[in-house]
Order: sequence, then structure tokens, then C-alpha cells
Amino acid sequence: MSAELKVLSVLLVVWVGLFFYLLHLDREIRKIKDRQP
Amino acid sequence: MSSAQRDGNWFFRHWWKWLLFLGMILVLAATFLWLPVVQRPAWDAATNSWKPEPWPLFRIMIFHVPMSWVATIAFLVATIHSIQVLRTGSRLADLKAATASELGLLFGIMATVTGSIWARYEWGSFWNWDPRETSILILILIYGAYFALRSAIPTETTRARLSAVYAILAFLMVPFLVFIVPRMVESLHPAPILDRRGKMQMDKELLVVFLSSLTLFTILFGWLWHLKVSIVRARDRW
Amino acid sequence: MTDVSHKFDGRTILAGLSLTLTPGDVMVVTGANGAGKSTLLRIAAGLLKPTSGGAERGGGMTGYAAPDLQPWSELSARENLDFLARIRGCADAGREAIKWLEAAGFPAVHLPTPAATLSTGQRQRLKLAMAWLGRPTLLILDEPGSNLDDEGRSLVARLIGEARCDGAVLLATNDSAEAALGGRHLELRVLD
Amino acid sequence: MSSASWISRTLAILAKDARAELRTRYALNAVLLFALSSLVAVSMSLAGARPGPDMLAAFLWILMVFAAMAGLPRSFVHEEERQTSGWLKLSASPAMVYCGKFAFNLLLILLVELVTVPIFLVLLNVTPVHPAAFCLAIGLGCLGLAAAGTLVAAIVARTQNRGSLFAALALPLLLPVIVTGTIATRESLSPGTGAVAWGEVRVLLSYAVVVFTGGLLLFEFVWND
Repeated sequence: MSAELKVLSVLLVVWVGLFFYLLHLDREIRKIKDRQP
Repeated sequence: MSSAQRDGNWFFRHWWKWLLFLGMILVLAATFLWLPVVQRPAWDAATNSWKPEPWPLFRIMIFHVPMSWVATIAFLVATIHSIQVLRTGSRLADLKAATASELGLLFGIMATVTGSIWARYEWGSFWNWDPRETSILILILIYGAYFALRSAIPTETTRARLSAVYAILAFLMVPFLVFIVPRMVESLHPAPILDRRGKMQMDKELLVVFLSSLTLFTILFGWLWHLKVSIVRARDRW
Repeated sequence: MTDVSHKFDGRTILAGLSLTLTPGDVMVVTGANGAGKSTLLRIAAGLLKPTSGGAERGGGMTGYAAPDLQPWSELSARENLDFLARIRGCADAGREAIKWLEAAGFPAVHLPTPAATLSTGQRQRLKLAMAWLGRPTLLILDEPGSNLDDEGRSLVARLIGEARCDGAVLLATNDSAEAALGGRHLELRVLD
Repeated sequence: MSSASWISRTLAILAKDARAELRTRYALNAVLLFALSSLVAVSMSLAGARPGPDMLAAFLWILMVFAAMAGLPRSFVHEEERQTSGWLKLSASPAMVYCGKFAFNLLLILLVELVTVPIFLVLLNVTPVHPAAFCLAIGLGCLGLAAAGTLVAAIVARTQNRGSLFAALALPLLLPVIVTGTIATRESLSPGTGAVAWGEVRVLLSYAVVVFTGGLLLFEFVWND
């Protein structure tokens, strides 16, 4: 069981990190779009 | 609308992103915890009979197939926009085609990596030229050449047009690669889950997880693609 | 040519230019280097698609001679002209062009030798003959007088006179003598 | 425009390229020299070992493809370098130019194969068991090479460093031809089994047709600015 848990936890960390990075990018663009007319 | 107010309903306007987030977590958890381990018949010398034997490695299929699926989708999207470039010559279409190719290359590489992990444990060597993997590798070579071409042309309009032509030519190769190469080389790859007649060989739970993984990866591709396109447009002010 | 504008790497070269040439017209385009003379001519000849606007040419052949367009140096002057006549689908035009070339002071001994061996003046004469081959309805000349001696310049005047009765002539030059040949004038300014 | 003049104008382009090529022999020398030297290198490295049909087919095809890589780009790169493409753009339609150049490339490759293949057979003392199938496989291969090579040559001619990118761009597109061609050649070299591998022949043929027509349609966008 522990092997699967290890792999799962690694993948989860990677996924959460990626997701919030994408959210951050998403907000960056929203800011740039708001500044432009 | 002031940005604060827009932030307020920011959460609701982007519900599907949170859906993607939770969905992926569920799929990950399901493949490793909830799903029953797939059994496969293994020859048991002692009792001279086929005995089901646990096959945990099969889980990689839940990620390998969607990635090569997304790589193919990305190439399709790149070709559609390349045709658009030739028809209308629009810079945006060129940007969309290039971004789709980039993601196609990325997912293609990931599909090859997961594929070779599968090959490593399944057939003993990291790479043994099984046709489905060869096709994806050739596709990656084609798109490597696509970016070499893009970097070799200074003027923007010519670069857009010539890379569009190359992308379309490359897509003409796909039918030859995907359908003909596997048939030529006796295939080591397990009969692909969707075997030729499209009949699923997976039992119900695995199928649910597999299909959701497929859709989630496609949504992820769409989001990455949209993000990259809007980042470049915002940065270059057009 | 209607409302043509062309941008190259962010620099606007032509903006909203409209121009119509009717048979018999001789239009001279003048302007400083980089004002877009060659760009305008390439668009008129259909060698370059403008960023916006369009260029239509009436039926018939377009003749074009420019510094950045060379004859095939492996082929002789005669072969160059014959080949051009054949792909333009008017086989006998080749002989006519060779006659014109000889009349233009092109040494007959150089007819069979590869174009690579020609002097720049002879090469320019060959280019003019190739442009004029098959009596084009639109003859476009980009600095035809370049590296031509006086006798060569009178040749350009004669060529324009002849081409005028077949169709229109569009000439880009900075040489005042050549500019005087034209009926209509167009001055291009460097935009930005 | 009547089809007769269309064909004669296309042939004129082919004739021009052929004459210019015979005069300078620029591509011909490069290709022949390349093919022969690598052929000798391969046969020496084998040092008399008797390779099986699949090894032979692979060697032959690698030689064929790389010889083609040396000769194919010249057809368009030369026109751009010498600034002579303008005349063609003014006097002929893109389709004519494409067919003329395709025919020239095909002839160039066939000529090269006519020289290297017999020498290959002699050097490695191989007598193809089914000569007809062998020639069919090689011929269709050349067709595929010329089809893909012509359009990629046109694309590469417009890039900054001209021909140097040709191999990188062309090889991935040629892999289907190489893989299928090698199998077809192997079948024709190995005794027994039905000589002509009809599956491969169909693939090679459909490849040549698809790529040629694709090239014909796409060429206009590459050729005109």
C-alpha cells in the first residue's frame, strides 16, 4: 500500500502546484486585460 | 467593472477550472486507491492453467493513453489553425497553431515517457520499437522539425505561411503513421484498450476512471492552450 | 492597384496607395532609397502580396526587370530567352527577342556563352530583353539604366517607346534623364 | 489554357533544370559522390559478412535516402540563391513549376539509384531473388522521396540558411517511405514467400499520391510571397 501512497502523494503535489501556477497565470492575464482599454 | 468586483464572481466564472482540479484529484486517488487491481491471465507452470495475476502496472494506461490522445488532438488543432493561416493569413491563427504544436510536442514527449516506463516493466527494455510508440516518436520528430523551421525564418508573415504549410504536410503523415506503421511491424503493444472494432475491453469502474481522465486531460490541454495564447497576446499588446 | 498598403517588420512602407495604369501610360516612380519604389513595383508585378489592398493586372504578360532578378547564369543568353519564351507559351517570341538583343548592341559572339560570362552591361541588356520578351501588356523596370553606358541608356528610351504601344510601363529610377521619359510621375516619401 | 501548352510549359521547366544541371553537374556530383563513398564505406565495414535480406534492405534504403538528401534541395535552393525565381513566378503558374521541379527531382533520384543500386548489388554480391519486385520497391520509393522532397525543398529554399535545414525537415516526413520501402525490399530479397509485398506497394503508392497532391495544393502558398 505504501508504494501506491508514495506515488499518489507525489502526483498530487505536482498537480496542485501546477494548478495554482495556472491560476496565477490566469489572474495575471486578467490584470493585463483590465489595464488595456 | 472594477477588478475587485470581477474578482468577487471570479470563482463562479471559472467553475470548470475547479471542476478540473477536483476531478483530477479524484482520478488520481481512484487509480491508486479505489480501483481494483486489474487481473490478467498468467501461465502458472505449477498448475498448468491460466491463473489471474494482479497487474498494477496497468494503471499507467490511465495516463499514457490520454496523453497520446491529447498529443493527437493538439496536432489536429494545429493543422486546423494552419489551414486558417493559409486562408486568412491571420497572425492569431499562426499563434494558435504554434501553441497547439508546442503542447502537442509536450504531451507527445510525456506519452513517450510513460510508454517507455510501461515497456521497461512489461518487456524488459526501455524501448523496443513497438509501432504505437514509434508513431508518436515520429510525430515528435516532425514537430521538432516544425520548430526548427519556425526559428529559421526571420520575417513573420513568411514564417507563419511556411510553418503552416509544413504543419499541414505533417498532418498528411498522420494516417500513414498511426494506421499503417503498427500493422507493418508485428505489434508488441497490448491490443489497445479500444481495439480495432472499438469494443472496450475494460470492466466498468476502470472504464469510468479512464474516460474521466481522458476528458480531464483534454480540458487541461484546452486551458493551457488558451492561457498561452492570451499570455502572448497580452504581452505583445495585440 | 487599389488602396495598397504594405508593412514590413513593423515599418510601414506604403500606405493607402491607389494607382491605375492604362495602355500607353508611362508612369515614373521616384523617391529616396527605402521609400518603397521596389516594393511598389514588386506588388504591381504580383511578386509580392501587399499587407492590405490588392493589385490586379489586365490579361496578357507582365515583363519585369530589377536589380535583384538575374538571368540563369548556367544558360546562354539565347537559351535564357528561348526558355522564357517557351514557359510563357509564345515560342516564336524567343527569336524576336534575340533579334531585339542584337539590335541593342549585344555582341553576337556572346549569344551561346553562359550568362555567367557576360559583363554587367551585357547582362543588363539581356535582362531588358527578357523583360520585354513576348510584348508584355505591362512592363515594369526597376532602375533599368543601372550599369549601362550612354548607348545603353538610349536603348532604354527606345525600349520604353516600343513597349508603350503594347501596354503600360511602370519605371522606378533616381536618374533624372530617365525620369524625363515618363508621362506621369509619382513621388514616394519615406513614411517612418 | 489548353492542357497541351500546359504540359509543354512544364516540360520546358524540366528541360531548363536538366540542361542547367548537366552543365554545372552541381547536384549530380554531390549525390553520386556521396552515394558511392558511403556505399563503399558500408560494404567495407561489413568486411565480407553475409548480411541477411533485412540488413541489406536497411543499408540500401539508408544509402538511397541520404543520397537524395544531398541532391533534392538544389532544385529550389539554386533558384532562390541565384535570384532567378522571379522569372518563373512571372511566367508560369505555381502548379507548372511544382510539376516541373518534381519531374526533375524524380529523374535525379532515379538516375542516382540506377548508378548506386547495381554497384550495391555487386559489392555485396547479392542477387535479388525477385528482381521485378525489387525494382518496383525501389522505384516506388524514389517516387515517394521525390514527392515529399520537392515541397520540402521549396520550403527550405525560403529559409535563412537555405538548404542546411532540408534533412532535418524532410527525414521525419520520409520515415513512412523508409519503413515501408525497407520492408518491401526485404520481401523481394528474401527467397520463398510471395515476391511482391502488395501491402507495402499499396502504401508506397498511396503515400506518393497523397504527398504529391498535397504538395501541389500547398506549393502555391510556399512559392508566392
